[in-house]
Amino acid sequence: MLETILEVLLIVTILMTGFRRIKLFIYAFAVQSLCIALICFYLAYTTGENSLYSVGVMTIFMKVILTSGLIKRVSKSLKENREKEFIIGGLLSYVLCIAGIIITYGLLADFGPPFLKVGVVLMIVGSILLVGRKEAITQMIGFLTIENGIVLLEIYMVKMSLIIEAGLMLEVVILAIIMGTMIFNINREFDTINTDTFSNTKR
Amino acid sequence: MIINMIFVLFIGMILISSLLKNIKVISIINIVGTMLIGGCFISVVDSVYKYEHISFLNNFLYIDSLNVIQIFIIMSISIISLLYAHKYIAHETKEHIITIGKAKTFYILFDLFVMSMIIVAISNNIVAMWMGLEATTISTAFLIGFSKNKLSIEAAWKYIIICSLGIGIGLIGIILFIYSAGVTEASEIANWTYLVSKAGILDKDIAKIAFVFIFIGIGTKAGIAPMHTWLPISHSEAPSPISALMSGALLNLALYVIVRFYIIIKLVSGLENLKYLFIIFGCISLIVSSFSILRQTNYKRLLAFSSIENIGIMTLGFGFGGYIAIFGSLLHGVIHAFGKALLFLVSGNILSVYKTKRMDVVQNLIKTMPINSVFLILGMLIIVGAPPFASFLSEYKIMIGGIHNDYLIYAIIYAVCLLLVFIGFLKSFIKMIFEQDNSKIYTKSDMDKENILPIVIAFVLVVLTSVFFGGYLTEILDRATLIIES
Amino acid sequence: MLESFYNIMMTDWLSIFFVALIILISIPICLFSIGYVKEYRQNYSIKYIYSMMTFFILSMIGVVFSNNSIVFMIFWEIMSMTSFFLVIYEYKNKENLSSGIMYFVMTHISGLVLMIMFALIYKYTNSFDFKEIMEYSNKFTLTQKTIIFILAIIGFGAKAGLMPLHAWLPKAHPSAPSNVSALMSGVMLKVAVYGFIRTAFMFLGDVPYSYGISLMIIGTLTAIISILNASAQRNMKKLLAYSSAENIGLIFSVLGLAIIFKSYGLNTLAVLALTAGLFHAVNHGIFKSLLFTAAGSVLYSTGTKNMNELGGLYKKMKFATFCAFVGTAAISAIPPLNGFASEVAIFMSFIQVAGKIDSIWMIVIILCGSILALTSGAVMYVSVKSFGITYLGEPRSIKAQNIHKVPISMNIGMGLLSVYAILFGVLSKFIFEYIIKISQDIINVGNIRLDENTLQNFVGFDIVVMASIIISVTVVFLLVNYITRKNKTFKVYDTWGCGFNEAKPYMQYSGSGFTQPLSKIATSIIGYKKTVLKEETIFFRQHTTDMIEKYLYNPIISLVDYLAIKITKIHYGQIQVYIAYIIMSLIIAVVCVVKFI
Amino acid sequence: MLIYIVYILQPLLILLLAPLFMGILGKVKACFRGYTGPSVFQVYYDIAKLMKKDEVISKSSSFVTTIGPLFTLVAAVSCTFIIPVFYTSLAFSFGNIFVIIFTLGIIKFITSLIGLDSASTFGGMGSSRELFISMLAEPIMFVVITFLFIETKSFNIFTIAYANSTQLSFGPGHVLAALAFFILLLAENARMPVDNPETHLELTMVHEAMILDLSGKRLAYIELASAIKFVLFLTILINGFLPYGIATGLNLLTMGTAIILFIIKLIGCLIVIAVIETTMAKFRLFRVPELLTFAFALGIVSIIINHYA
Repeated sequence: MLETILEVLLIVTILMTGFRRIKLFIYAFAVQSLCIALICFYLAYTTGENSLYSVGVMTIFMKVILTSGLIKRVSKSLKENREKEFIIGGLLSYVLCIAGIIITYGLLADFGPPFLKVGVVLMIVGSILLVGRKEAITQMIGFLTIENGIVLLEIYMVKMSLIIEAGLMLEVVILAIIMGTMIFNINREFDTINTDTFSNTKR
Repeated sequence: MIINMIFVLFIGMILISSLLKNIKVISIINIVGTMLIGGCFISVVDSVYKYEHISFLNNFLYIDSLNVIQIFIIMSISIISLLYAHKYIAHETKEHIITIGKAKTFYILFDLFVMSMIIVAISNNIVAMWMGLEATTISTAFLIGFSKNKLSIEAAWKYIIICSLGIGIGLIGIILFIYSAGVTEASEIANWTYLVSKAGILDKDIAKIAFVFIFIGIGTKAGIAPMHTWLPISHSEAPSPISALMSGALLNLALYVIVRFYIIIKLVSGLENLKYLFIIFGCISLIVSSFSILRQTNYKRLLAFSSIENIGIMTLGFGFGGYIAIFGSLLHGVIHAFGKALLFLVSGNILSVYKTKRMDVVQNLIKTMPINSVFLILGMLIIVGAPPFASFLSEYKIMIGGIHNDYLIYAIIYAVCLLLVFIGFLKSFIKMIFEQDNSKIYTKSDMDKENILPIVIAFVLVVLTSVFFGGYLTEILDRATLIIES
Repeated sequence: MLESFYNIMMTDWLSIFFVALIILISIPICLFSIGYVKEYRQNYSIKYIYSMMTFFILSMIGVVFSNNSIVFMIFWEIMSMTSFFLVIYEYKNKENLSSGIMYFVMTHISGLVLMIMFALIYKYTNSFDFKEIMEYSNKFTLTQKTIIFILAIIGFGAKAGLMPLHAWLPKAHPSAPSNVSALMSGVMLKVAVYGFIRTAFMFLGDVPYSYGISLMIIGTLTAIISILNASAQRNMKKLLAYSSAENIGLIFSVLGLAIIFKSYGLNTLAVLALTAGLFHAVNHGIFKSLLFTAAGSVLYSTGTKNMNELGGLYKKMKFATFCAFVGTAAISAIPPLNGFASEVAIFMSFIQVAGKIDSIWMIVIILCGSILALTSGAVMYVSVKSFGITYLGEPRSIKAQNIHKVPISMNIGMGLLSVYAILFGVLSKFIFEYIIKISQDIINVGNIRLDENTLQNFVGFDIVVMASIIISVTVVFLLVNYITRKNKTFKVYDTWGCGFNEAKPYMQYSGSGFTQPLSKIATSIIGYKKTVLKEETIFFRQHTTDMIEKYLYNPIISLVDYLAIKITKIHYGQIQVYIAYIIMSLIIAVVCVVKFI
Repeated sequence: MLIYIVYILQPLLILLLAPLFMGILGKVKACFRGYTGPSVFQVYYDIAKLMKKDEVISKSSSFVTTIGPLFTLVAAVSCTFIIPVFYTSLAFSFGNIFVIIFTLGIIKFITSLIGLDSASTFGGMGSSRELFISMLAEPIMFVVITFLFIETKSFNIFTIAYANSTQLSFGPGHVLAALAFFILLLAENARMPVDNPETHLELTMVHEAMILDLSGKRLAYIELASAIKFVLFLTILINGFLPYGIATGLNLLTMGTAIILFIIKLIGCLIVIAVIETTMAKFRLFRVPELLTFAFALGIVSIIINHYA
């Protein structure tokens, strides 16, 4: 059962590196968070760790519903609805993503459970999006993917009390809200969210 | 009991500044509130001075002489910034540059910012430290984008993306760190004191990688070299009180967090030459900032680069190790905080009179704003490390520490970079103050006496630090060095 | 309380000598500046210059008295900082600012190098206290001694104005007010000499002779190149600044000689060479500040420093001209005055080397001695030019004609200095014995019994005899003159121009024309360029550049600029590039840590 | 008691005979050139005439022209006191060679200032050239004194004369040093190859140009001072390098023979100078440095030969 969730998660993440339309990014992000929630439930069920149940519920509520809704509302007011040209071309980002996967599975082969490796892959894809795309909203989604990767990492490695888990989740959501409002400001000020218009501070 | 009082005061201030309408009243309440909090902390510091360290809320908060320095810096600079902000915000609202609502958000975010810094400073739980740092990023994001022009929005965006990415990497580091401490069931595994006592059993390889993640992650927040790129633009676009607070207190705080982890790592056997991480990154940030200072045309960006340079000096000091170098870098942290706050506030005054940040437009400052130009020169001397001030002593101690532990090449790079920064500062500030073209007539601006009180307080603090508060400061610095060094 | 004060201060002979020097020269200069500063009343603040001067003098005394390397460095930096604020005192013209900035940067370089040196000394001797370092002096290994010696030459040389690092001297002195430049060149350069003696002689103990030879060669090069540069200058204070660099070169070459003698074990000669050096330091302080104060009074009354616009100031400034005459005579080593006493002592200590050291280095030392003799000849050439062109002959421009009165305090200051010059010249025998005690203490030879003939060889006794002969012969001749003057009258008429009687003031020899033969010979050293312009009348321009600055400083500055441009490229505005930096540094750091640590 | 007579006699001898030797030099040159020329005592008559004449002082001259010439004569006369002419002994505690050379330097210093003082082009040109030449002459003086120091281990001219008088055979170094000092002598005293003392042709004269504006009593002082300086240089040459026959004991006979020998040697030198002055033409100003560097090279070679051979 866990393998199927991980396969869905991996497929969605790899697809994400190639997307252009922002709507697709939002759906992919929602599916990712859902899969993470399911992994939490599955782990809670198998290891009897009841704090993971609450983590799963929180991820669903905070990430899947709240954040995706927020990003959708922000993207509605934008003029462009898709990435026109990439800094790292579509083909190259796929190649990088594959290389990342190979390296993570090679290095961490005997280290931890499979979903740890998927978490690292999530982080790599997130950084590709962050570095390779021009639109501000895509950078935001790239950043949130990295946060999802960290959540996966954290589930395995750390037995923390509930408050800390809630705190981390809350931080990520607040960050998403702030980035949303900022994108809204950028759109109003520059009336485009393409970060090329930014680079006017050479010195 | 005192700690709850502090948090009650914080939350009270935030509520009041969100409810009331009149800006002047809000700022006075904020100033009084921060002073009260400062008062509470003084009593806390006394008890730390008496018996080594104290902890509250069943070991969730922990204060020893290392974070007493950070508290001292945070509280004094926030009071100074609030005093400056009182007239600054009143002036802005009067001329309708910003609405009342924005002024209120300014104060709310300011209090959030100070509160999160205090949380980072005194918390014992490393994840709580991380959350505090994250809270500082969140609260300052909008403060940087406060003056709604193209540049400040871009600065805010770059700030939020780069810093949250850095802090994300820091989080990975912290998670690896806890993982390397073994899967014991102890509930307070994430407490710093617990980790220090358990340093022996840390898994060496994972702890190594964890520390690198923490160093690079939180290093972005501290403005260490390759990760410093957000700092010049965000410090030059933020309003002056905020950039004073950030540059003085926040960068210091991030470095303090790194040093907290470094103390644990030092106890793990076999990881001694992790200090090269500090030295190499310190040298990179010295080189990058000193060469960029030479080519700056905007004086606030120049101050931002000099903050990077001073952080580089401190990292180098911690890297060199040894009692003298660490004492020097801690002292340098304190003196740089006040000096940089003083310079940012003076540049705020200059900005409000000349309305431009370009250095070649600002001329003959000695004639138009004599009081500010005197403080500008004094600030320059403090930051550049001229003798009557303690920054000369701290830089000299770091140099001695470096050469004493056989890092001759790094010491030479350090000396060259100090020289380049000195040239950069001298060329730009002396030109700004004394240069004049005889065609224009320069009148003494009446705005000059405006907003001088906080600058005077900052300078008094610098002088007191140079006199070591009559030996009181040496005692605290001494104990802090022993914590790091032993 | 005094006891605690006692161990803070460094009370050995060397410090006392230099403090005496500082106080001796500062008093007349302060007297002079009371009058001189009145000129700045309308556009600069007087309180500023007085407070800065007092800080300046106090910091110099602090440097000489400090016995702990941190306290030494603190006073050293305060000294350069206060002198910087004095150099940029007249900030109205831009040229002062840029030369002030260059000055502060060069002194900061010297400060940093000294910081490294003292840190190294702390590393070897594990103590900051000078007394302990002195006891430790013979336990340094050879490599440690070489490093410390090289750093000492660079550090103190940059402050004193030794050759490659002298570029600030001809820039800082003309832009500073004259009383400040008198103070700086008369006293501040000697503090750098004090620092060097303290490290090279007392910290390092006995040092191989190759150090002495390198120091002597640097000193001689400084002397010859700066005096050649001095000869081509039009600006009076620039000329004096270069001649200060020349005298500093002289002092350092004699110190080098003392090191050579010490390394060969000839302690008496080392003591005498060091005495010559110290005595010349005092004398240079006196006559150089006398000349600077004279230049200041000229600047005060005429408003210009350019010699070619001056001339004939004798008519309205009789007292200043007389003091300047004494100063010029002193600097060009005219017997009864102090310049002669120390210059001859230096030449004698150079010649003493003949026969005592039989390696090839003897010829090198004698060559250096003859080059220094050449420089002393050139000093006479240059100082006669600076005195003759400004004070004698006809005024060459309107500025030199209507000059306003010089206040009394300026004359008192100059008068006091010229009295010093005469006294130190005539009584040089007694001052010699006093300084010999000091240099014995420096070379810590204990009070060896100076064998009579080396001491006798020194010129002490002769000057006293010579002075008495000169005085008695003048008295005789004045009497003869007085008796035989009854029936003779003398008429005042135009100068005899071999029949040509419309001699105009501009037809006199100009300053640059006077030393044109010398600059023609030394074209390659001082970058001498002649241009002839044909506008409505034919103009002749000549221009010299400081070659060291052109071929050493400018390349370094352009390299730093090039690097700065390259490095600021890092802040290429794009946010994606910034994030790439972070991720790259993360990966590299992790890889390095895993591999190396 | 006799010693005090010698103290007085030696300077008196030079003071009185200096104009005579100049006259003899003029006479010798005249007979080389084939005309009888003025009498040997002509210089005495000139000085006496000048002392009696009225004076004209230029209106732009300062105290340097009024007091200066007197000081030059004082310097020259006081130099004669500390130079051995016919008697020397080791008892003389004064007489350092540097003091002599630098006191003679006063004459050069003051005459060049007088040149500048009269605000005329020729004065400036003369003093500029004079100082230029004497600057280049300084190293030769340094090297010659070093040579003498190597030979006699002392700076005192009396001990040098005493040591050299006892020595009979002189090495090649000694001859070279003497030749170097001779060239130095020609340069310092403005003799022919460097500067023509008789001419008043504006562009060639160096020494004469400086004192062009003087007249009457002051001109006499300067003339007398330069004559004494010239003879002093010659005495240093003679007593420093070939003091054969100089009296070392105090009895009258040896002193008498020493005086006669001194005069003979001096006249010999004058003849050599006269030969040079009549045969050679005046060098161009920028060929003089070559001559002086040649003399400097001679000095250096003499030291090397003497020391290392």
